[in-house]
Amino acid sequence: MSIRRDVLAIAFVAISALLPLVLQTIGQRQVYWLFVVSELFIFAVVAISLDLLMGRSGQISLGHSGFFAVGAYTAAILNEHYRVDVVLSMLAGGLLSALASLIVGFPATRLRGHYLGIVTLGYGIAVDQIALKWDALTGGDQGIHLHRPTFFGVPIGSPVAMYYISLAVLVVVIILTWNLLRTRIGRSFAAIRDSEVAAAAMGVPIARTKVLAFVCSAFLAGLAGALYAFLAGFVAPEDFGIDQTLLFFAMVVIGGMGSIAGAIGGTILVDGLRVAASTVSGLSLAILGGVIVLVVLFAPSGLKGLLRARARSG
Amino acid sequence: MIQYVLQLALAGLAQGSLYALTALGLVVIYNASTVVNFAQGAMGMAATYVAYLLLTNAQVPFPIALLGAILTAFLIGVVVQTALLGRIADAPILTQVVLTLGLFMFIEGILGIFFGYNPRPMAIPLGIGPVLIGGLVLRPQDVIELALLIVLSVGLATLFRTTKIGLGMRAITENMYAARLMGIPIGRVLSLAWGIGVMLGGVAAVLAAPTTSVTPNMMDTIVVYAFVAAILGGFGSLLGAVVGGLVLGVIVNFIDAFLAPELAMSIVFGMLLVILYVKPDGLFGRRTVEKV
Amino acid sequence: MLTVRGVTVRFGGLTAVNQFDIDVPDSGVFALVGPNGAGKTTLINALSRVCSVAEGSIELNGCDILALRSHEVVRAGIARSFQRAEVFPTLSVIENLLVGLHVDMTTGIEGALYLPATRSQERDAHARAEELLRRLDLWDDRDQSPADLPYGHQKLLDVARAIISDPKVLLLDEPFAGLTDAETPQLLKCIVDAGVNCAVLMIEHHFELLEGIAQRITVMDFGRKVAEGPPAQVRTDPETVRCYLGTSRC
Amino acid sequence: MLRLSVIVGSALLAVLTLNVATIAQEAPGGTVTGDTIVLGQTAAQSGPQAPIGASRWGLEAFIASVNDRGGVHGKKLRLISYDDSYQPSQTTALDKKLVYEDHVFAIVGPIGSPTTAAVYKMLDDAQVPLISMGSGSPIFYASGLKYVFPSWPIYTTDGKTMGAFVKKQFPGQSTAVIYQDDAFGKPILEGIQSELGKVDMTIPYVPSQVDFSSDVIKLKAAGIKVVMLATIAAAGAQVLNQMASLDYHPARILTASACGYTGIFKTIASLEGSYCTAFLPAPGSTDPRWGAFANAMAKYEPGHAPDIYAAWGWLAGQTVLGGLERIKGPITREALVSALDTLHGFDTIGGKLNYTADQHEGLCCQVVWQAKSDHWETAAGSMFNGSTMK
Repeated sequence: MSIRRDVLAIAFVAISALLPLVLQTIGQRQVYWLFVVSELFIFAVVAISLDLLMGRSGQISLGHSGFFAVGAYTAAILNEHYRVDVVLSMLAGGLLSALASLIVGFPATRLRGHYLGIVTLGYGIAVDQIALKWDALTGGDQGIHLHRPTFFGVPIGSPVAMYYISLAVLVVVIILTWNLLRTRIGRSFAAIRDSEVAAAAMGVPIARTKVLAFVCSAFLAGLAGALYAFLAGFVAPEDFGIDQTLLFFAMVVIGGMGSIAGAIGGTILVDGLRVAASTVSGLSLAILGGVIVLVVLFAPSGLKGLLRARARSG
Repeated sequence: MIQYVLQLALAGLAQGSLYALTALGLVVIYNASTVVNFAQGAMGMAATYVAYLLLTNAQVPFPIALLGAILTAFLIGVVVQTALLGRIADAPILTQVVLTLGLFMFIEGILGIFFGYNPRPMAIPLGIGPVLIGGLVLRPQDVIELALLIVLSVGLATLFRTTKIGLGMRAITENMYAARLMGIPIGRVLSLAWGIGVMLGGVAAVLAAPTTSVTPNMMDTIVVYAFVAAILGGFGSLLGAVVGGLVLGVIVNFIDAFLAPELAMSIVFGMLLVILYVKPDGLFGRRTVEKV
Repeated sequence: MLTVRGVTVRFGGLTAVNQFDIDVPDSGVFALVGPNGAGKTTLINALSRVCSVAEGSIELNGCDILALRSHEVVRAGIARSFQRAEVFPTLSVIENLLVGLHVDMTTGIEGALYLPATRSQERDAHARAEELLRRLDLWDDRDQSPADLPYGHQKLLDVARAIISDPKVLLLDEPFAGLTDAETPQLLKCIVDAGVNCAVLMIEHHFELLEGIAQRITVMDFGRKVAEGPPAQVRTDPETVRCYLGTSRC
Repeated sequence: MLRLSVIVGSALLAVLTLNVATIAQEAPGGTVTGDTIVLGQTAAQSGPQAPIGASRWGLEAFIASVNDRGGVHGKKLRLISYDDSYQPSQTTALDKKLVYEDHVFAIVGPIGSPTTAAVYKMLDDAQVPLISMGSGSPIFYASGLKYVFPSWPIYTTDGKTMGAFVKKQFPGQSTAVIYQDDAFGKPILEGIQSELGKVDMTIPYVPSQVDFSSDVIKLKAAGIKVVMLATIAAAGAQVLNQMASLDYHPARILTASACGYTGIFKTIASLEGSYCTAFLPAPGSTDPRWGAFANAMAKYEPGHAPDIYAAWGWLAGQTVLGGLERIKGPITREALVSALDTLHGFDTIGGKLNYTADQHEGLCCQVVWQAKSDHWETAAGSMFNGSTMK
């Protein structure tokens, strides 16, 4: 809407688009760094999906790793048995995840705050346990290896191709989410978050809108999960535990809820920190936890609030 | 068969008392500050390391080690409230919850760095072995767990009913603004609530240590069950948390024995989903009416 | 024509509205007055299906309102405002008004694609909202969060959000409470305008405000109707005087 | 918005075409040119699985001792070890870093079944040797994995050892298995069943289970006399402690992975008389192979206990050194793989390794230990060579 936002968006995309070239020029640095940044893009999609649910419709989810996992397993299983390509797998992953979200989405219409948080936490744990148990389909803890992904029949296994697909998916998701938020459904999400009574008085069906928010959010998270399966080339239950959910949660809150840019900023901060700390043997958990505490203490309304405060003072 | 079922139930009650104690702490904290403390298990675990060090290095008797852990846990609660959460009291509740998530990672990480992740043994030296009563094995630790649960929950109930500070705690739950006007020292009451809440988690962790051993992750599963117990009990009701914990302990044991131990947590959450669909405020919860 | 017959609302042992009858014609401004706790807001809540009704019937042009749920009432043509402004702080002022058009619009999640149909619908809705904002002198606030506005503007917005959907019946709960003297005339004019095409049923304490605009005033106390008639008549009604205008409380 | 989409689209398209020429990168570091051979490892140093990550210190000690003796082919060895917290996605990312950023020559002694499962195909495809992973999961022993060299006995062998021992020592007694319901526990259960024929009761669990009282009560109620535990260390300790507290004393046989840590005699007060399968010498034993390891640990890693987990790392070091020493000519990955393929009857701390170009088998043989006061002793007549027990 504003010029600043346009500039920010174009700068983000331009830098992202040029990154592979830069990495190529400074020496063969693509495989690892493109993997890490692709992963970040995919997590950003999850963060946006979680923000759609928490920041906009005001419903807590501590089970987003569960939605992510359903998408990832859908893609892996379709790829394993039917060699389905990336785009169809993502759609299938998103749809199945959306369908699965109804399990928690319906009770969610009757639950509030921490009740919902803990029920969704349980959902994430259950997806994990079932994936481990149902090994005929999921490979149990040995997971599923994906075959080289194809994009409408064209093989696209290279890190560069996966990187651009991840970037494209992120950009498309940003545009779709932004459109959704500035039209009728997006406004009704915010309305039920701000005041259920007033929203109902405006004709917004509370229960249906809450479920819809869950479904939309789960769709995006599932889509991200499916893409992640192709990126990592491997899907196993250990990757979808509580730790992962907490990271997603921290990304959204640290970024500042109710803002797409905030969700992306939070992802860059938290995931960047995770990547940086992952090579510091044994200290990563303490560093990550410590920084989250500090950020919350000094920027309680998130990065978004921090930037806004700076804009106001200067 | 009956004996078998009874034995399962008894062990379930003992384990359930750990869920109940942890849940009780969660509820006390929630009632005062409306924050769900995700670091509850980690804080209790940290206190358990104190008991462990006292027992193994200083070789003190168990009651003194337990007291050490209780004091540590209480202090952790007070410090976290005054030094951390108190500073962002105006931030949205979700932000405060994220702070406890960060603390959860931080505490586990720090203790992992200092003590490593090898399970450290901690037995409660009782000097008496299991007793056979009518074919049932009664373990002294079961008795202690249940006894401490009863003593602490009755003590808490008395505190809330009769003392001024306890009433203050209830008052700020009802209406923070009014409580301030009434001259209730909110900061002090909140600190006390956090102290007591974390202390209960600490007691649970010390009691869990003989079975789980002392590790930074010792409370991870127990705290998830404690969340379930608190929710079953209506998250807010002390009696609810106690009953929720005990019932859950028995249910989990029956699932382990008769259904599928490897899916226990999934089955528990499935049941929780059904229960909440029928009774959205838990078994003991009150529906709060929104005023227009 | 809104027809209310024998409506009774109970909260536990308390009867907030008791065997209440009222008819609201298709257009005009009608007022509900009465002391605090008389059951006025509860009646509005009953009409907008926020609270459940123990006995009685509510019909709008023969359509049974009691068969509807809270969010369906708007579609039937009943819109409302709130005593304490219930605005949506995370939406901008203009978006608040667009939520008021929720039932008039049809875009679903395909809004994410922003297809031409969505685009033209959004454009029309924005035009309607902008026109109303200009009329209420809220134009400068349009991109602000309502939380950042003075309370009077929030009240205006709350009322505007109910008006924008062109309801058949407009329920206003103390629309003037909290407004400054400068803000009052705009809203007054707006309500009178609305009263040309629809029925406005408003709760208001100030007789001076009502005398110019209200066709009829209904006085309520203890959940019952105490008096009813044109402003001049009600003003001199002994029951009204005793219960409401007089110095002593009933 | 349209404007933005157009810009974004064209930018993407432009750069995409620029990059289309980029072919899949070959893994760098395939030939050692400098004076250091860099090896990579992932091993959990945090989280519940961190105890087995102590493998790292055995590997570090081994490398330090090799370097003290002048290295191999005049080159020093260096280890880069990352903490993957036992999360496969972390292992994937960190192995990419090891291979493509740190340019390691080979991945040695990574810890864990699911973590290594995440990367073994990727490494095999990239032609980077993966040597002596801390896992006996059957997938790594499949033929056709040219670059994958497991050195542990396959988990089914572990189970067979238990089964054979029970058949010999406790014939005709009622038996039960508590097993972790995954790629670690299930092959062990299969091994037990293949030797024993029939098991009276099997109880699965997942690592998050904290209370095993119901399982123990169930075993006790059924009057089971021999309990085999295909569990990790924490679960094994809990089950044994529960048994003692419920006054239930069956014969107990743990799997190798559950009894490697130093503090086990304190953690499980009732350990006396329990058995444990093993493919390494008992800690503290007089076996000279153990002595060499323990001395190196004391010298180079004094802060870390010379336990079984550290010995896993030592085994990994011995395996990779065995390969490196046999390389003739330039030190390349292909040369290392060819050299490893010639390791027949190669002696390690855990016995003899046999690799051929067609089949990379791990160690063949196991024994059974028994807990005696504060240490393990090898039980008489428990040498198992994969098919018979002597």
